Amino acid sequence: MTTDLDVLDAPVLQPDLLEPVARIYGQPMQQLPLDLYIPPDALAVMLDAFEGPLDLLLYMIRRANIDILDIPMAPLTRQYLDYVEAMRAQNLELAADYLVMAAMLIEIKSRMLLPRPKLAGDDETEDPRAELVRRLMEYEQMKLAGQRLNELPQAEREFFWVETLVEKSLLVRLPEVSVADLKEAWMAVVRQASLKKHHKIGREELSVREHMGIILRTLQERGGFVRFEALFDPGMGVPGLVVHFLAMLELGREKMIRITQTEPFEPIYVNVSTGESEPAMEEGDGAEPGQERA
Amino acid sequence: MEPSLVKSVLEAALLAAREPLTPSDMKKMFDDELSTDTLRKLLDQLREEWAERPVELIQLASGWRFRTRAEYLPYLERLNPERPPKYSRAVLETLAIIAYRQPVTRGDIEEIRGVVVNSNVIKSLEERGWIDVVGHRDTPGRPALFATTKQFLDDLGLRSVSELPPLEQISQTLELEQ
Amino acid sequence: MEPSLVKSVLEAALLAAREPLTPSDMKKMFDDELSTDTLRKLLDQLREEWAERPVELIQLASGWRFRTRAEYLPYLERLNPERPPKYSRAVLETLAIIAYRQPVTRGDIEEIRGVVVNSNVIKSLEERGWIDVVGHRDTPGRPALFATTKQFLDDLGLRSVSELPPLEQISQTLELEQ
Repeated sequence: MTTDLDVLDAPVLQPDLLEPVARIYGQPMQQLPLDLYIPPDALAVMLDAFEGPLDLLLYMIRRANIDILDIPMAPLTRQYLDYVEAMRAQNLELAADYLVMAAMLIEIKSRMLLPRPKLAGDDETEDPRAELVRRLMEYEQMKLAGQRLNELPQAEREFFWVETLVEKSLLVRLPEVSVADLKEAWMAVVRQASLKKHHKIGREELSVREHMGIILRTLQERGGFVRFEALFDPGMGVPGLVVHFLAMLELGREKMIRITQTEPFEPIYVNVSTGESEPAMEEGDGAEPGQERA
Repeated sequence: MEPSLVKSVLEAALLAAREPLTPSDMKKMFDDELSTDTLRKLLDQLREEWAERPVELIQLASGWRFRTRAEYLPYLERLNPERPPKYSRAVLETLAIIAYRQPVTRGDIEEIRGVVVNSNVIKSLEERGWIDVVGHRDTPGRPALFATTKQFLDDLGLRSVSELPPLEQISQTLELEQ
Repeated sequence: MEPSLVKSVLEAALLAAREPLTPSDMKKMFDDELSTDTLRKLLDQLREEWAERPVELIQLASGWRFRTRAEYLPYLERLNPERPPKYSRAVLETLAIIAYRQPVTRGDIEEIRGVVVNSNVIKSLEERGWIDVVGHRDTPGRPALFATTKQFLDDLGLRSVSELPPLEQISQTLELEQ
């Protein structure tokens, strides 16, 4: 009879079980025993190595190099029952699945002894082993597929995702303002101010105000005195020129620019107010630009 | 916008992404003014440009992402002592059945494996985000149907289930003397 | 070990790192067979090589890491947009007054709003490039005159100030409300 040590030493090629199949007395058991016969001592640890009765059967079949399509049911069943009996004798907690399989094997074996009924309209008879073979083959396929899946490179195991630092604080996020926001803000301003004054501001005045800015910007860019005509761009069209002219008058009235002419028919010059003492062209009435008293 | 700038933006986004970027994510960065064709062309160019570098741009089930090349694992693994769990055979077989036969019920899995499936096996795969319940079979008890997720494919660097390793032909007898 | 391979390993590790890598982390990958000097030299080379790319290698207090350059953040932001910050009421009202009543002095704004205008309000609008000083009113103190800029119009999608909602409409609305 083989001893445990013999079991450990048995040089068996087991390509689809790469990891220790079991540990016996703390020693890894790298290979399964050569013999179809498994000593009862090894049985307990071997039970853990199998994923169930299909796995055990498959091992027995593959181990003995049996043609899976022509399984000799009698020896296989006997062997399997021997294992089950040995496990029971050792009071091992035997999963019900093993007993179900035992019953299935016995049933197949006995049906093999009976004459097989002909299938309707077919010369073939159904092999009682067909279902078992189908299950064994499907299980083996999935068992191998599980191993292949495990061999695929896996994130954080064989490779790592690239993830550079994003420092959101580096992003200057400017508040957004919509035309509607502005309108609403303006309405709030007017609502407050209307408690004191009545505002009457027209659309045209807004254009005048825009042109006031344009004139001031032009004067600033060019610096010093600019000829009156030079501030007009004929491309503005007649309405544009009129608005531009009104803007210039308004700027003069509001003391933002100075318009000078040394003598009649001499060129008219415009410059930004310098703040030096000068005769006021028109006395302001103190009203805010664009505002008129009600 | 200059194609070279578009490419740099794509590169920056893909290098920084916490998860794979879909084409529609990427288009969003350009206010959807990037055609699918141009995007595809630029991604191919990027992949090409990175071909000789230690990280590679790959297309996954849920989009595009950069990952380190396999040959750097021996060095990089010294930095990451924490690794994903090593799965038992029970888990791997269950995963294979779900991956190759999806959608399947727990009963289907038990039928194929010939043993009762431990709840922890299913749970560990669910917690990893690799499988989830995609429906219920209309049989008594209305058992849950499990399928693999995009995350499963992403984690294995695959674009679709069809890229899984093909199932092996089962030989009638095992060739021991190979 | 070839310096170029060491550099590639460093590059892969730094690109994949979730946390800054310290010199001792990096040495660990090479079984501590890398001198501090060599490491430093290789990191400087890497930084140099990435100078023109959309991510940069930076040294932080806790180590080295690749970081997305700031100029690409506006694009990345579109992937996970956060709500933009809001201007305070004071800023919006000041901006509205300047837009509708330009050119105006600070005194004008204060008179209309009935409160003192904080310098920061004006400054933030100037820094944004939305208002600027177009002149000075010829009154004591020569106060600056503010007007809106072309940039303001561009940012709000307007061609001219006259495209702002007309004020008659506003006063009518107000009258209806009252």
